[in-house]
Amino acid sequence: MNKVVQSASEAIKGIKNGMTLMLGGFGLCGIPENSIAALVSAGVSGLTCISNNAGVDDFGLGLLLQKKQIKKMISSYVGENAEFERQMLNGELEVDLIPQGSLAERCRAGGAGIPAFYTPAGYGTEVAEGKEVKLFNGKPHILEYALSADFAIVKAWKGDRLGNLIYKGTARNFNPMMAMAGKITIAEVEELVEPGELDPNFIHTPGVFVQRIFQGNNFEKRIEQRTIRT
Amino acid sequence: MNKVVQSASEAIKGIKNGMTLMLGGFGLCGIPENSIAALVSAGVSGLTCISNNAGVDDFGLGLLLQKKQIKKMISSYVGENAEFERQMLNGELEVDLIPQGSLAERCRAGGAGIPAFYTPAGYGTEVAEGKEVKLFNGKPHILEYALSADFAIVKAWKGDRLGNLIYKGTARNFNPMMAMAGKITIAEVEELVEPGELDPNFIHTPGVFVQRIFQGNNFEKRIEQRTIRT
Amino acid sequence: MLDKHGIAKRIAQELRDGWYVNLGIGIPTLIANYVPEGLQVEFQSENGILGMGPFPTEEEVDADLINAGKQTITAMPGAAIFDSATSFAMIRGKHIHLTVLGAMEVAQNGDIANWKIPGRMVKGMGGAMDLVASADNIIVAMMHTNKKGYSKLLKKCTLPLTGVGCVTKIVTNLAVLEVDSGRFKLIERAPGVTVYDIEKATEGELIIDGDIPEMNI
Amino acid sequence: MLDKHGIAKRIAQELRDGWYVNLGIGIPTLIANYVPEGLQVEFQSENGILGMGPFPTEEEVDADLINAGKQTITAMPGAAIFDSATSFAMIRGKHIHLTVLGAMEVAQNGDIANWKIPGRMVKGMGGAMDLVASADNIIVAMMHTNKKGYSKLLKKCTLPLTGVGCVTKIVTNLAVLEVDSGRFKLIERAPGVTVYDIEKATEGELIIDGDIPEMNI
Repeated sequence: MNKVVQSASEAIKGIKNGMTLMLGGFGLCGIPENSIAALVSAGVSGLTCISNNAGVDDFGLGLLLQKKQIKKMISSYVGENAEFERQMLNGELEVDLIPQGSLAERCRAGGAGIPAFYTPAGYGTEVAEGKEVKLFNGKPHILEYALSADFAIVKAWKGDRLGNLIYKGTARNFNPMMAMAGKITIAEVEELVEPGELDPNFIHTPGVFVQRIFQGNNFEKRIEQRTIRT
Repeated sequence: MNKVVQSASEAIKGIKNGMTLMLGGFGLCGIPENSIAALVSAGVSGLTCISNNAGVDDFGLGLLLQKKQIKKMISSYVGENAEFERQMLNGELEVDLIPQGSLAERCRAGGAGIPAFYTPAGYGTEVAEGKEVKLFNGKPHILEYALSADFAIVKAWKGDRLGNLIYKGTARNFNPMMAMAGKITIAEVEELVEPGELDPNFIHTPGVFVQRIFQGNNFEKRIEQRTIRT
Repeated sequence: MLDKHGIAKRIAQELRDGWYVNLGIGIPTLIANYVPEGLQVEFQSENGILGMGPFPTEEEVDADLINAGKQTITAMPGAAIFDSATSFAMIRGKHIHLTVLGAMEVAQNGDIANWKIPGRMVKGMGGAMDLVASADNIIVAMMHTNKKGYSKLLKKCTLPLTGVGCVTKIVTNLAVLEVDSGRFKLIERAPGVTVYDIEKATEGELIIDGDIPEMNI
Repeated sequence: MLDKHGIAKRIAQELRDGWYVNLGIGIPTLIANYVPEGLQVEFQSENGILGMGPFPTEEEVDADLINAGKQTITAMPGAAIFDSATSFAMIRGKHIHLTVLGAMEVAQNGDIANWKIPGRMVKGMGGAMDLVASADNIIVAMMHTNKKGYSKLLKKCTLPLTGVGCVTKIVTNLAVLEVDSGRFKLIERAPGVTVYDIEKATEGELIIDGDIPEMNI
């Protein structure tokens, strides 16, 4: 069992035009920077990207948007990216906006073999259009389907050769559920360690969910809103 | 905000005849021993207990069964308890047997505001009788409903005054989901610490799910199958 | 008339000891600065933290610790970090006692619109739809009128909805109002604001029951 | 004819490097002792551990570390602990490559019964229904006949089902068989066992295609 690959470009092998990818992160926090850079280099296009946000104009998924490598985005909030808004309003980019909690739960469901579940989120809004509605305790809920992806790409703090991952702070966000939902899951970590170095009791993503792992380098970890207490 | 109570008997205040309880643990591993003892002392009866197992004859939920305090058990496996089997076959005890994964997911759903979800488990068996069936990718799934409880009683390794919990080893099992699904959740811990002593990055159950917490004493932690390598 | 900080201060009076609270972006964020002395309130940010603390000092800044507005934050002692699915499990499962968020429009039946202006603004709903669909106690913090002077408290929302019949209370620069059997019930006036001022600024139907006290802030 | 250990040894030949494997109680548990040299296989126990190791020494015994059979175990380097919902997320989500479990009856269409004898045995299905409903690769490890000498490989199960059409392979004390278009296809004979012995012990329809090799164990 060896899941370790040597570089981001090796990790993304097999990602082809038209595939569906999940990418972890909230804003620019906890995004797989190295893998995104490798996708830009590889020039793969026509991608459907499932990611809570779409990066900013010059970082994160914004880099793939600039190069027109993304055909469709499935996200909950895309407010920080002018190029995204331009492409969407011009009809160059398909966009499926999903309530954040439904997005998280749909990814988890995809990884957990739950094909669909009911949630109250979005009932009575355009999000519910065309969806099955059912009352529970008199309250309407809509049926939401699981999401999965050809490849899920996540970013963790530490990981071992078996794919066990731990995340740091709020860089965890969508990464654990997406790791579950990829047919192939790639983990990009700040520090790659040997099995046994991570405490089994505090693993966030068990290795069974991860197929490839590599230690990234030169993480920029850009901050979107640097707010300081004086 | 003070969730700390001084004893198991204080913790179970408000548990009344006929209520529904969830109790964490797998076999005798990770069960809330002190709270069960307090329930026996309190003599509360007519209980519906949701617990993966039903203890053994003289420990765990077996103690409540002996005293006929349980009206109905909702479990996945009850093979280690002769008194249970006797009461069930004699019709003295209602029993709802549920696939273990569905039980875990139904508890999580109850805590997560998901009223129902689809699972393939149990399709074509008596577990599916009377349940809605829906095909996903051509495969039949059954609709399972969320479980919740008047009180959830969980056992953790360490916990702080705000109710944050960490579990040890496979004593985690059902405890985290049940902690989510109680209207009132009681946590019995081996060690009660001050806020700040547990690393925020490695909390298993965030305090928001816990309403009462106390440090138990004299944990027996009985082992069902003591298997040794020679 | 209140400014943004005044609105935040007034909403802070609604807090109770031991509550878990989710604050939206904008005015709601300011509420954390006005928690009454002696109360312990835990702030949840839907990107995955309970026990959110104040902004960091220059030395404390950590790119891996942000709030839902993508601002750098700190964690209080006793904080807990979790993933997005668990975060919305808390929200959907009604474990959060109070949700405060901004709005572009609120209707007198409690509908809220705050995520989309068709053909113009495309930001997405983020976590707002989950929050408003699940919470039992939702306070909207906003200006009473928009930049053009039009009322944001309407008979019926004109923008795409975020949630239906969910808002319980609205605190604006002019007033505190509750949604009461399909109308806005006026509860308090902002300092120096008359009932007439509020009537003029409110397109939706108002219930004005007896003397309306001035806020005490 | 094989004993329990022989059955376990034969099934161990099915393992592949890098597989995650769930072993049921009884004969399946023994398979962990026969992992072929050079293969790394991770064992999952549905009560919440990946990377299950051998039984502990007297000193290592930990009441907080057990397997699904409630036996004390150890954790291998690189193990991971998780809750029951996550454990069954792995199982239901098809992240486990192989499931091996015992059975009271298997039918020629792949149905399995192993949890209940009406009016007599009431133990519950535990995780078995989730496992058989989700796994793509399910091997049943059992004796070919029951204690009374009746076949456990049937045209149709008589006991309440655990899962429908899910079993892919059966390894017994007499043979290896696959479920193939609604019948049992005989793949291998146990050492010293004839095809005739297997036919006699099998109530369900058998496909016997050419010479049936003897197991190589």
